[in-house]
Amino acid sequence: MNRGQKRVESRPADASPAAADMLGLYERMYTIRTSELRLANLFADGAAPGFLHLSVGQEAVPVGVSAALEACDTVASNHRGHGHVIARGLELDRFFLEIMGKAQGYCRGRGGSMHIADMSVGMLGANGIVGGGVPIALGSALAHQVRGNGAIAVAYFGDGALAEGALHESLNLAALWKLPLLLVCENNGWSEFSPTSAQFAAHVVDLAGAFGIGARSLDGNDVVAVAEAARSFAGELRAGQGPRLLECVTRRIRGHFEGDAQKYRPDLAAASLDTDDPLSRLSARLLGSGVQAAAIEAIERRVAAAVEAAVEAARCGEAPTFAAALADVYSPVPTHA
Amino acid sequence: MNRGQKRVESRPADASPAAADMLGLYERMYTIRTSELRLANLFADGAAPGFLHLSVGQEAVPVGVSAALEACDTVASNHRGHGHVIARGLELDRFFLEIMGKAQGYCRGRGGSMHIADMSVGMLGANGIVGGGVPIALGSALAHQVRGNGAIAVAYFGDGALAEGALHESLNLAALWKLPLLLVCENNGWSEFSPTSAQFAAHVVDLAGAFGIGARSLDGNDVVAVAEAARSFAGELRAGQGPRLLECVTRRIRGHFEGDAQKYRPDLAAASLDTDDPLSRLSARLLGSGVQAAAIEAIERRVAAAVEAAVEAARCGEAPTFAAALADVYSPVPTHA
Amino acid sequence: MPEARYRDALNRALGDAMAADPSVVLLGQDVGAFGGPFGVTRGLLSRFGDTRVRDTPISEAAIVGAAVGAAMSGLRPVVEIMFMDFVTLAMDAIVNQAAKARFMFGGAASVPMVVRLPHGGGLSAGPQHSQCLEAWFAHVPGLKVVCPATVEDSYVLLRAAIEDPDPVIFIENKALYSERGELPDHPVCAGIGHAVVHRPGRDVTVVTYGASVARAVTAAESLAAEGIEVEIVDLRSLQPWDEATVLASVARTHRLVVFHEAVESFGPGAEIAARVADAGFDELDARIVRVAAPFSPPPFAPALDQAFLPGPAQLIAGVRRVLE
Amino acid sequence: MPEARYRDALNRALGDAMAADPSVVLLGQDVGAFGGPFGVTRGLLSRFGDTRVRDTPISEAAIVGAAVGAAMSGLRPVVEIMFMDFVTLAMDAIVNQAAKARFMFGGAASVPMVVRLPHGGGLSAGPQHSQCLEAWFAHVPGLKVVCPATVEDSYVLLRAAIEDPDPVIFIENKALYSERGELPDHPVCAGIGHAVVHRPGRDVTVVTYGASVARAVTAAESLAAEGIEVEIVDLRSLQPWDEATVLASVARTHRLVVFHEAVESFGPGAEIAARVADAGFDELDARIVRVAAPFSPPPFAPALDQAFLPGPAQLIAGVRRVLE
Ligand SMILES: Cc1ncc(C[n+]2csc(CCOP(=O)(O)OP(=O)(O)O)c2C)c(N)n1
Ligand SMILES: Cc1ncc(C[n+]2csc(CCOP(=O)(O)OP(=O)(O)O)c2C)c(N)n1
Ligand SMILES: [Mg+2]
Ligand SMILES: [Mg+2]
Repeated sequence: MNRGQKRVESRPADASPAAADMLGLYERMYTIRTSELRLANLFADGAAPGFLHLSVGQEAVPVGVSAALEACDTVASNHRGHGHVIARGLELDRFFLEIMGKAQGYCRGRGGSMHIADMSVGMLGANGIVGGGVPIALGSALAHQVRGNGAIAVAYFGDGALAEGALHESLNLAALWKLPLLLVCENNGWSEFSPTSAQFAAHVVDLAGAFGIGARSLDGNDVVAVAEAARSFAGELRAGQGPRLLECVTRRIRGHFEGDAQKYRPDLAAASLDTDDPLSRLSARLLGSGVQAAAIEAIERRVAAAVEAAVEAARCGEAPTFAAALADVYSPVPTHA
Repeated sequence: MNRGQKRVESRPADASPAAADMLGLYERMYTIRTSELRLANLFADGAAPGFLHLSVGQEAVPVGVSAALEACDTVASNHRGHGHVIARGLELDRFFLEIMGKAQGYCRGRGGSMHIADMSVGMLGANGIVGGGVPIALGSALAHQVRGNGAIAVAYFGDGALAEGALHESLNLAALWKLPLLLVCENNGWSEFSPTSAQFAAHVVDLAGAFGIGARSLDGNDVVAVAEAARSFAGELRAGQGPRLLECVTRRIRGHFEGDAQKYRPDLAAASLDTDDPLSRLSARLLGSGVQAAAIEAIERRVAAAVEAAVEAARCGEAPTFAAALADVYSPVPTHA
Repeated sequence: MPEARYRDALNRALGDAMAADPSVVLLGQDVGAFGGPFGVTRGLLSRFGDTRVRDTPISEAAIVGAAVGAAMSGLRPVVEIMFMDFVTLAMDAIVNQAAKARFMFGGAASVPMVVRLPHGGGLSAGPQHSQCLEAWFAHVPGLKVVCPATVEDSYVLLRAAIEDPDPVIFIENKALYSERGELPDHPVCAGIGHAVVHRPGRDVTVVTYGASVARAVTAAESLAAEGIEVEIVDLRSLQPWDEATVLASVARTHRLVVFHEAVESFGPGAEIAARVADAGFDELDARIVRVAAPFSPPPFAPALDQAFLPGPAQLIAGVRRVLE
Repeated sequence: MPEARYRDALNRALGDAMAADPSVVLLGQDVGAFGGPFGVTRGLLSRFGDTRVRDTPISEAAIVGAAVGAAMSGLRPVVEIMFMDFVTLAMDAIVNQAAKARFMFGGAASVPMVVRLPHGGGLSAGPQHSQCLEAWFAHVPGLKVVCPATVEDSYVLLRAAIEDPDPVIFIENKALYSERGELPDHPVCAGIGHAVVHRPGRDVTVVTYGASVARAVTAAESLAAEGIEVEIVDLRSLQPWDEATVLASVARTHRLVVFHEAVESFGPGAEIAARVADAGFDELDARIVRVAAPFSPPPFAPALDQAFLPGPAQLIAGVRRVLE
C-alpha cells in the first residue's frame, strides 16, 4: 500500500486524479509545516524541552519521497526528522506527546524530537548522530534483500553528513551488494552554524558516481519532481538494480535549532519562505491546474484542527515514570533462562 | 636532503648519473627484499614472533616514493610497513632488533613489525589498524602547513583500506584544506584472504577525482615510473597545490602474513616473482643501459652482508624489561607539577 | 564426554543457530570463503550460502551499524570484528544505536544482534591486537556482555547470545581457540547472567572469567598443595553479572580476589570489588585484592608479554595478600 | 575575587595558551566563526586566524586522527568534540593511536593533544547527547583524564592539559558552562593528578568530581544542619587519580561514598571503591557506597531526566547508608 497515495482517498470529487495526488501531497506538507510551527510556539513557551530542529521549508523532500514508499519499506532519519516521520504516516498525537515529553509518546518520553520511531510502520528512528542512520538503513536494506520481501530502505541525511566516514562505507557496501537502498541527501547548504561549502569538497552526485550508484540532483522544493524521481528510483530498486541516491536541494529557513538567532547567516534574506516556499509553489500549481482555492483551504482547516487536537491531547498526556523507563533498558528475560 | 638519492653517493664512477640513480634505487629495493626474506627464515625458526606481513614483490613502491622525499617530510605507514621504513632510511640493526623483540629495537621491543617508527626521521609509524595511518599523515600535513616548513606528508595504505571511513574523511579534509599530503595506495589486489574486487566498488582514482584530488594510477612494480610520478606530485604538493594520490598497482607474492599457505588464491601461479619482479625488471634495465653486472653484484653482496650483520647484532640484543616499558606509558611528569 | 576445540564449539553453535533460524546471518571480514581468520566460521558459507554468510570489506563502522538496522528489520546478525581492538571503529553503532534502541524507542524496538570480539594477549600480537576492553561495554546500559571460559560454554553462551533479544557483546579469548575441552553432544542451553562455581573451596573466593579461569585453576591446584583451598567463580557474563553467586561465595570464604586479563585500573574487576565492598562488606575478613594486567598497553616482545599477562604466579601472590 | 562563567574561564585558558605557544591549534565543528557550539572558543578565530583555529567538517574520526599526526609533528592540537557522546566515532585515534604512541614507539614519541568532551545531563538533550563516558578513557593506559569542578580549575586544568606532553581527555559538564564562580587574575597552574579537599568534614568522605561537586556541597550543607560533617574530595583528574588524598581522608572519616553522574555499574566510582577496599580496608568502619546514575541511557523528558540524574537527595541517602 502506498502511504503517499493513501491520504489522497480523502480527495474532493471534482479534482482530476493528478490534482488529487497533488492535493494529497499538499495535505501532508501542510501537516508538517503546521506541526512544526506549532512546535516552535511550544518551544518558546517551554512546553517542548530539549533540542528542536525544524525542517520548515524542506517539507517537499520527505513528502515527495514517501509518495514512492510501500508499507513494507523502512526509513532511517536524522536529527531533523519531523518531516520524515509525519510523511511516513506516524500519528500526530503520539508525535506531539513525545516531543512534549509525555508517557504516551512514541518513545514514552525517553527520546524526544531526535528519536521518534515507530517500528510498526518501518520508521527506524530519527537519530542524534549525524550520519548514524545511514548504516542502519543499509542494514535494513540488507534484511530486505536477505528476506526477499521486495521492500526498500530509505536513508535521509543532510549535506553535513557527507563528511562522516560511515556514510562513505555505506555507499561502498550498498553498491557492492546491490542493496535496495535509497539514499536521500537533503542539501540545505548548512551544517549547524557553518556553510557546508566549507566542509565538503566533493559533489555528492560525483561521489555516488565513483561507486557506480545511480544519482540525481534536483530541486528539493518541488514536491512533484521529488515524488517522480523517488518513484522512478524506487522502481529500479525494487527491480534489484542496486542503490540510488537523490540529492534534493533545499533551504533551511529557521535556525539550526529553535533558539538559534542565525546571526551567522549572510543568506538569510534570500532563504525565506517568501522566495522559495514548497507549499506556496504547490498551491500555485494546484490553483493553476483548476483546483479551487476552497478545496485547499478545506485541507488547511482540517489539518490545523488535527494539529490543534494533537497538541491538546499532548498537553493532557501524563509525565512518564522512571521505573517504567528502567524496565525497558533490556527486553524481558527469555523464557528458558 | 633527498633520502633516495643519498645512497647514490656510493655509486660506481663508471655509471651515468641516471644509471647511478637507478643503482641507488636498486640497492634500496634489494635491501628490503633481502631483509624480508631473512625475516621469513627467522619467523620459520621462531626468532621473529607475532605477525609478520612481508612486502616481497612490492618494493618498488616505497623506494620510488622515498626518492621524492626530503628530510623534513613525514611518513605514516600500515601493517605491511617494512619496505616503507627501510626506504625511509631507518637503520637495519634497530629494525631487526625490534622485530626480534629486543630492548634496543626501534620500539624497545614493545611494538614489533607492525609498529616500527622513528620520529627523528619523520617516520610516524607502521600501524596495526587498517586505514589508521591515513588521518595521522593528514594531521602531519596539517602541521607542515601551519608551520609553513615546506614539508609534505605521505600516507601509505593498501587497497583494502579503501573501505575504511576514516580514509574517506581524510580525502575530504585534505582536499578542503589543500594539505601537502601524498596518498599512496599500494594496490596488490588482496585484502587478507579475500580479493579486494569483492570489497570495494569504486576505483580509487575516480574517488580522488570526486574530491578534486589529482590522482594517477601506474605500474607499481616499475620503480622508475613510481619515482618520477612521486617527484612530480611532490613538487606540486610543495607548491601548495593540495593533496595528490598515487595508485601503485602491484602484487602480493607471499601470504597475507608469514604462515599463510594461500590456499585461497587462484592467482598464485600468475603472481610470482618469475613473472613480475620489480627487482629483476630494474636489473634488466640497468644492464640494458650499460651498467656492468659486476656493479649490481657488488651492491647485492654489500647489502647481503649488511643484512647478515644486522641479524647477528639483533640476535645479540637483550630482552627488554617490563619495568622500562611501564615507565614509558606516560612522559616524565612536567616540572611545575 | 566428547572433546572439541573452542573454535569448533563456536563453529557448531553458529551452524546450529543458523540451521534452527533462517534469520541468523553472519557478517565479517573473511568469514566466508576463508572460514574466518581464526577458523570459527569454517564451512558455514558452503552450508548456508553467500546470502547469509557475508564477507565484508574492512568497514567496521558500517558493518556493525548495518547489523543494527538488519536486527530492527527481522534478521539476527552475528558480526565478527577480527580483533577486539578494532571495535574502536564501531563504538557508535554499538553504544549510541544498538544499546539504546529499545529504551529510546519506548520499548518497542529490539536489536537482537551479536558482536563477536576476540580479545586477549600472549601471542606477541602487540599493542593494537591484544587488548581486553570488555569493561567499556559492561558500562553501557542496554548491552549484555558475555565471555565463555570453557568449550561447553563457548557453545552454550553463543547460542544464548544469538537467541537473546538484546545486543550481546560476545568475547572470545584468542589464546583458547585451539585448546580442547569437553563438549557434550547436547549441551544444555541457558540464558545469560548466571555465574558458576568452577571449583569449590573454603578459604578464598577468586572471581574471574574467560581464559583466566584456567589460569586460576592452575594457581588453585598449586595452593591446594599448601592446604589453601580456593573457590573459583566463573562469571560467564559481565553484564549482567551474577552478584548473588559471588556474594554467596564470599559469605563462605570471607575473602575475595578478582582476577582478569584486562588492565586493573578502571577494569571489570573494579565493579565486582566495589559491589562486594558495599553489599558484602560485613562478610569480609580482609582487603579485596585485584590481580589484573598492569596499567600499560599490551607489549609485543615475548619477554614483555609474559610480564604483562596476569598468570597463576600473580594470582597466588594476590591470594596470599588476602590471607595475610 | 573576580567572577567569571565556566565557558569564559575555558575561553581564557585557550586564548592564553595560544598566545603563549604558537604550536597550539584548535580544531572542531563551529569553533571558528561561530565561536563554538557552547561559546567556549568565542573570539579566538579573529585573534589567532584561521590557520590556527579550524572549523572542521563532521568527521570526528579523521579530525582526532589528524590531531595525533599533528601532535607528532610539532603542534599541540586541542580538539573539541561537540558532545562526549560523539567520541564513539573517534575511539580508534584516541585509544589505538594517541594513547599508545609513546609506549609503542619505545618512549621516543609524544602526543601532546587535548580532546575536549562536553558531558552530562539535566538539559533534556536525550540519550545520545548526555552521556558520561569518562570511565572508558580512565581504563586506557597512556591517556590522562581531567574533569574540572570549579571555574578556576576550568582554567588551571585546561592550561595543564595543553602543556602536558601526553594526550589528555578534558571533560566539561555542559550544565556548568553558564554558571559563575571565582577566577583569580593570575590562577596558579599545576600539573594533573592532584585532588583537593573541597570541603573538610570529620564524618564521611565523599569522593566526586565535575558538576557533582556542587551537588555534593548542597547535600553536605543540608547534612551539616543535622550535625553530620561531610568531607568532599574533588578528584579533578580521574587518570591519574590522587589515591593518597582519598586514603588520607578515609583515614580521618573511616567512611566512604563515591558520587558521580556517570552510571554506577562499571563506572569511575568502582575504581575508587575497589582501591579503598584494598589499600584502605583497615580504615573502613562501614560499607562503601556509590551514588551514581542508574543503569539506563539518559532519558529525554524532564520528569525522567530528574529521576536519572543523581543529585543531593540521592547523595544524602547514600551518606545515611554508610552511617547506619
Ligand atoms: C556525529 C555527530 N557530530 C556532530 C553532531 C552535531 N550536529 C548536529 S546537526 C549537525 C549539522 C548537520 O548538518 P546536516 O547533516 O546538513 O543536517 P541539517 O542540520 O542541515 O539538516 C551537527 C554538526 C552530531 N549530532 N553528531
Ligand atoms: C581496522 C582493521 N580491520 C581489520 C584488520 C585486519 N587486517 C589486517 S591487514 C588486512 C587487509 C588489508 O588489506 P590492504 O589494505 O589491501 O593491505 P595489504 O595487506 O594487501 O598490504 C586486514 C583486514 C586490521 N588490522 N585493522
Ligand atoms: Mg544541511
Ligand atoms: Mg591489498
